[in-house]
Amino acid sequence: MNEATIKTTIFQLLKRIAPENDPSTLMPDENIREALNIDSFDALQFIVAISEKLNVDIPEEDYGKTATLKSLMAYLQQKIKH
Amino acid sequence: MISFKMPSLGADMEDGTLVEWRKQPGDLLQRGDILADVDTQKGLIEIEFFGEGVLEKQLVEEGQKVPVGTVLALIRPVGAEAEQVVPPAAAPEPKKEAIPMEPILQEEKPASPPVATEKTKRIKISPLARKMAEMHQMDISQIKGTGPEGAIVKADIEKRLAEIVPEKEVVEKPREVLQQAPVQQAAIPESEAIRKAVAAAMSRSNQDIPHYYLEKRMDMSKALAWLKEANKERSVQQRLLPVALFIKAVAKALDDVPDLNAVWENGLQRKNEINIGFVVSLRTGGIMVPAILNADTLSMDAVMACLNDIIPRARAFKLRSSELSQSTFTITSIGEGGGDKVFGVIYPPQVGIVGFGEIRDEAVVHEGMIGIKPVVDVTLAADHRATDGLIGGKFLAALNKYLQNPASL
Amino acid sequence: MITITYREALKSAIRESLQKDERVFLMGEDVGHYGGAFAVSKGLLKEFGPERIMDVPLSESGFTGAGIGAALAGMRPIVEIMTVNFSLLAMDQIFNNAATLLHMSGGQLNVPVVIRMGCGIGRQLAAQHSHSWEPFYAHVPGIHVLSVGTHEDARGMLLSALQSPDPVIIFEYTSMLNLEGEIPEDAGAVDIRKAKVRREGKDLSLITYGTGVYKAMEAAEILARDGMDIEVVDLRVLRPLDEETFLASVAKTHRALIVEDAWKSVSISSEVSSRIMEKAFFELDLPVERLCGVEVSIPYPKHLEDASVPQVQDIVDRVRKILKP
Amino acid sequence: MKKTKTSKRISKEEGKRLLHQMQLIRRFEEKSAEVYTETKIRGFLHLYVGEEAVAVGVIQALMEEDYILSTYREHGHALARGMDPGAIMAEMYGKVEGCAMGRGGSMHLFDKNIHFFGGNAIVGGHLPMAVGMALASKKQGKKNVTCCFFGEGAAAEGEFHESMNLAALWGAPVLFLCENNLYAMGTALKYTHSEQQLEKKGPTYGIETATVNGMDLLEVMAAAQKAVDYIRKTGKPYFLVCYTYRFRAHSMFDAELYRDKAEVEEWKKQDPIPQFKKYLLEEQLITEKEIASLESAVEKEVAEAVDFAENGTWEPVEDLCRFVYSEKQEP
Repeated sequence: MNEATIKTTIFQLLKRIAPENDPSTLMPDENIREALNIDSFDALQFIVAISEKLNVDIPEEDYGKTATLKSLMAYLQQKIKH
Repeated sequence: MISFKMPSLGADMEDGTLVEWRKQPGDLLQRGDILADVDTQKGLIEIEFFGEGVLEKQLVEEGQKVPVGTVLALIRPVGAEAEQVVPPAAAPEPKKEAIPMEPILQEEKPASPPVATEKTKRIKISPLARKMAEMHQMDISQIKGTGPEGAIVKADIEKRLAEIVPEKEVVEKPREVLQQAPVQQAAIPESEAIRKAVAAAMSRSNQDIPHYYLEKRMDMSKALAWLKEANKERSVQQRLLPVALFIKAVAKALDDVPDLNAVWENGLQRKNEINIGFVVSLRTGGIMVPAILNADTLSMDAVMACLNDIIPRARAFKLRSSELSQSTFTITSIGEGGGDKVFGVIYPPQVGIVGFGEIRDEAVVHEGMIGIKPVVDVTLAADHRATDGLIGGKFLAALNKYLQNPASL
Repeated sequence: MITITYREALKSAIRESLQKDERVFLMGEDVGHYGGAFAVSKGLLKEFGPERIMDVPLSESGFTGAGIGAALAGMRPIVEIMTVNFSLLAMDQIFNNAATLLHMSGGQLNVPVVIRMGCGIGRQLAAQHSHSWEPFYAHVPGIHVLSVGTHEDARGMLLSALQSPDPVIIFEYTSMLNLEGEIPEDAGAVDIRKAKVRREGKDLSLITYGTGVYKAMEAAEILARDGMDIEVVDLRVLRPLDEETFLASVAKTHRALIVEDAWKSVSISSEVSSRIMEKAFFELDLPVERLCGVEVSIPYPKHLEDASVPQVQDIVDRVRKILKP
Repeated sequence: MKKTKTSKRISKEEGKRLLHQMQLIRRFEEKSAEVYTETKIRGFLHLYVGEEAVAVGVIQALMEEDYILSTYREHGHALARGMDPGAIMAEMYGKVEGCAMGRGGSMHLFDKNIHFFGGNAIVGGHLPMAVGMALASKKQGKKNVTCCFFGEGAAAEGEFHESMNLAALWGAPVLFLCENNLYAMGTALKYTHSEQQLEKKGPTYGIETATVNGMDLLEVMAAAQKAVDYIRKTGKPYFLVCYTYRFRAHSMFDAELYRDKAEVEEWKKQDPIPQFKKYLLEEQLITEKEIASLESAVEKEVAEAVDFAENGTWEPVEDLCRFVYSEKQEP
């Protein structure tokens, strides 16, 4: 799975949660939840969706690594490789 | 043998009186011969024969009035032998054949007059308001109308709904409108309707309910540690959020202090079930407050499952009205980045609302030492008509007890 | 956008039609040498000649029937009946011939005639020259009945009507002839099947046509200052009535006020109200109300004439009464 | 039948054809009356018996591209124009196979293909249309004539006068063909017209006018030919008044209180069909045997028309609202 596909998937899922925002305007280092106004419940839903869609396990202690687009991408790419 | 009948000379001719026979039995008849004179509404008309033959027998006497279609005479076609004449039965033939182009629209039989069943005084209510009331199973006799002639209108239903439970009407109405309207069209945006409903309920709450407020900072270190452990065992789909803990803890605390699990309607009325209304804020603005029924009896996982079910549905406006109408107490949780404390406004006719601020690390004094601990500021807003600060304090103490002992939940 | 009077818009449509299609010709009383009773066709005789701008004698039944006959035989006549008041003399032709021939002939004969009529109230012309006969015409299947309530429609309705294979009656409002309005530079044919929401709102639907449209728009402006959000529906097509548009509006606002100059009894508003009852009853939060012509022959004195048909202030007052009793 | 100066010599073939047409109209109408009394035909039924020479005589002078508009007593015109008797009978039965799909009935026969534009049942209502159709021909540079049949009753309508004026004013090629059968429904000419010589009305509009004995086929033919020739040559309208008589009642339900039987009998002596037969026999243009075979052929044709109608189909009620507006948008 390449970077572009992962990114597209992330954007699709973010769009579902925060339909009024355009995730493609996110800066790489921006905090996703702050930028898109996502609460803890939706954040969990997002993690659930990501893990289901990309078939990766994201333990609770790794939630911190999913905060920005850049870190999330890196985290997922590394996860998928393994 | 040819049956010569009383002819139909128009749809408005029903019968005719045979005034005079112009031909007698045995007479040879030719096409166009006048057989008889018949009196009609329009006057005397000569009745013509369109065939050829011999008049065998006259069946109707002069002066007799007969319907159209009645056989007047029998005529033997040219060439046929004379035969014994058997006159047809006296009854005239049917007036006319069934013609398919006869009335397409059949006259409806008058319906029997409606039987008066309602003995009670008729309640005037607009069709829209009636539809809304039926949808929400509301008793319209309890609603005061403010429309023309005291009729109940949409605004009255909305006001009443806000009294029972906020936003109730917005849940199903937009879909109803789409289904019933003759064409697809934009209904009132849900968010706008919700805004109105929230406004109505909150205004009324602030006007009618004398609130008192209590606040208590609670240590979350044990609760979070417990959650962390619990989530390790759980798949990502089943993980718990702190709010599930709060809900469960509040439900248990209400069980301990039942005066807050109540409504104020002509006095305090305790509720048997503990149904926690949970404030879900909508991205487009406004809030929805679906209920988690019998939260005190649910496991933590069940509470979380319930949240996973109702929050997305609330945000998609797909709640059932029953889910909005049954809560007995309300929780609002401001979540991360929202604020340290939140002071709720009570949803009438409930008598209390508890607010959880953001969980954050604070310096706290513990056994004479200053340490950093995760804490949450919890507030209670309660109806002073129903309870006093003493009851409120008991509730917060009970809540804290449960949060410090999460395993007991 | 360009600014144009209602009269100029009508005229430009006639001119364009004559230019585009050689089957088109204009016939009517005083359309040629006089320049049109209301100067709508002024100058066209010089431009197109007497074959295409035909002055006709005062014989409404005769020349309207001739227009119908010419349409039957392949022409695209625009028949101008100077005012709707005289159209009563041509009703036999319109109702018994134009409206029935297609049906009576089992679909064989088309009558693509366009009949324009000046109409409306408000110029102190008294009882015989102030009729609102839209309801008469709208009663009859087989004809299209259009009401020109805006500049956009003054420009576009005729062009569309000439494309119709069936007879079209167009009501033009003489009191609006000098009104200026804005239309796009490339304004042309318009949809003559649908009503149009001229202003969006959510508190009440003002349903109207003809001169009622600008009056309703003005009223809505005034009411907006008081926080009342009024939707204005221009019916435009009085036959076949486009009910979808106004039913959708009522489903949105839950309240309706129908405004027209015609007498209230057996009118367009009767029909619209009835359709709302039949098809949007459960959307109603208040009874449908109507503001129509007072049931009297239209009098000559200005103050009485004004009082006999709905004015902007009447609409404003009625809406206030409905929304803020 | 007298041979007049204007009547031309006709051929055997033409003689037979004309007799056949008149005989067909006569028998078709009698049959219609018969099936009417059996309720197969309903509504109003106006029969043309007695007036056959007018329809046949006038229409034989017209060309294919000419337009014809007629009244509610139009079966004769439709048959003379060549409309299929079966399609007419089926129309009167109200069947889909009718010339107007059964939507019109007896009073509204239409066939665009033979330029037969009704079947118009409002007295005088079709005259302005006829003027308009002729006006269109003029504008289009066509040379065709619009022939408009109407009764003397229509001449009292305003639309008659408006149409005469407009046609003269515009120079529209219309043949105003008045069938003066002396009764507007049940009211005699003398009670309806201040000037009973209707032919005097034409010249006041500057319209070329003539009268003719409508019971005499050859005279009608000659007069009609003269009229049509004039119109084609000048492009102007023409007013031809045919004096004729209907032998049967106005419509089926009519006690004929308004006229004497003796008067009817008197007119029957001028019955155009026996007159024309006599003429053909005298001129040796036909034999008795040929007449008999012609009559039996007509008999068969009429019977076939009835069969055709009987076997026709009813339009499904679901189609009720067809033809209110065009199904295709472009005409």
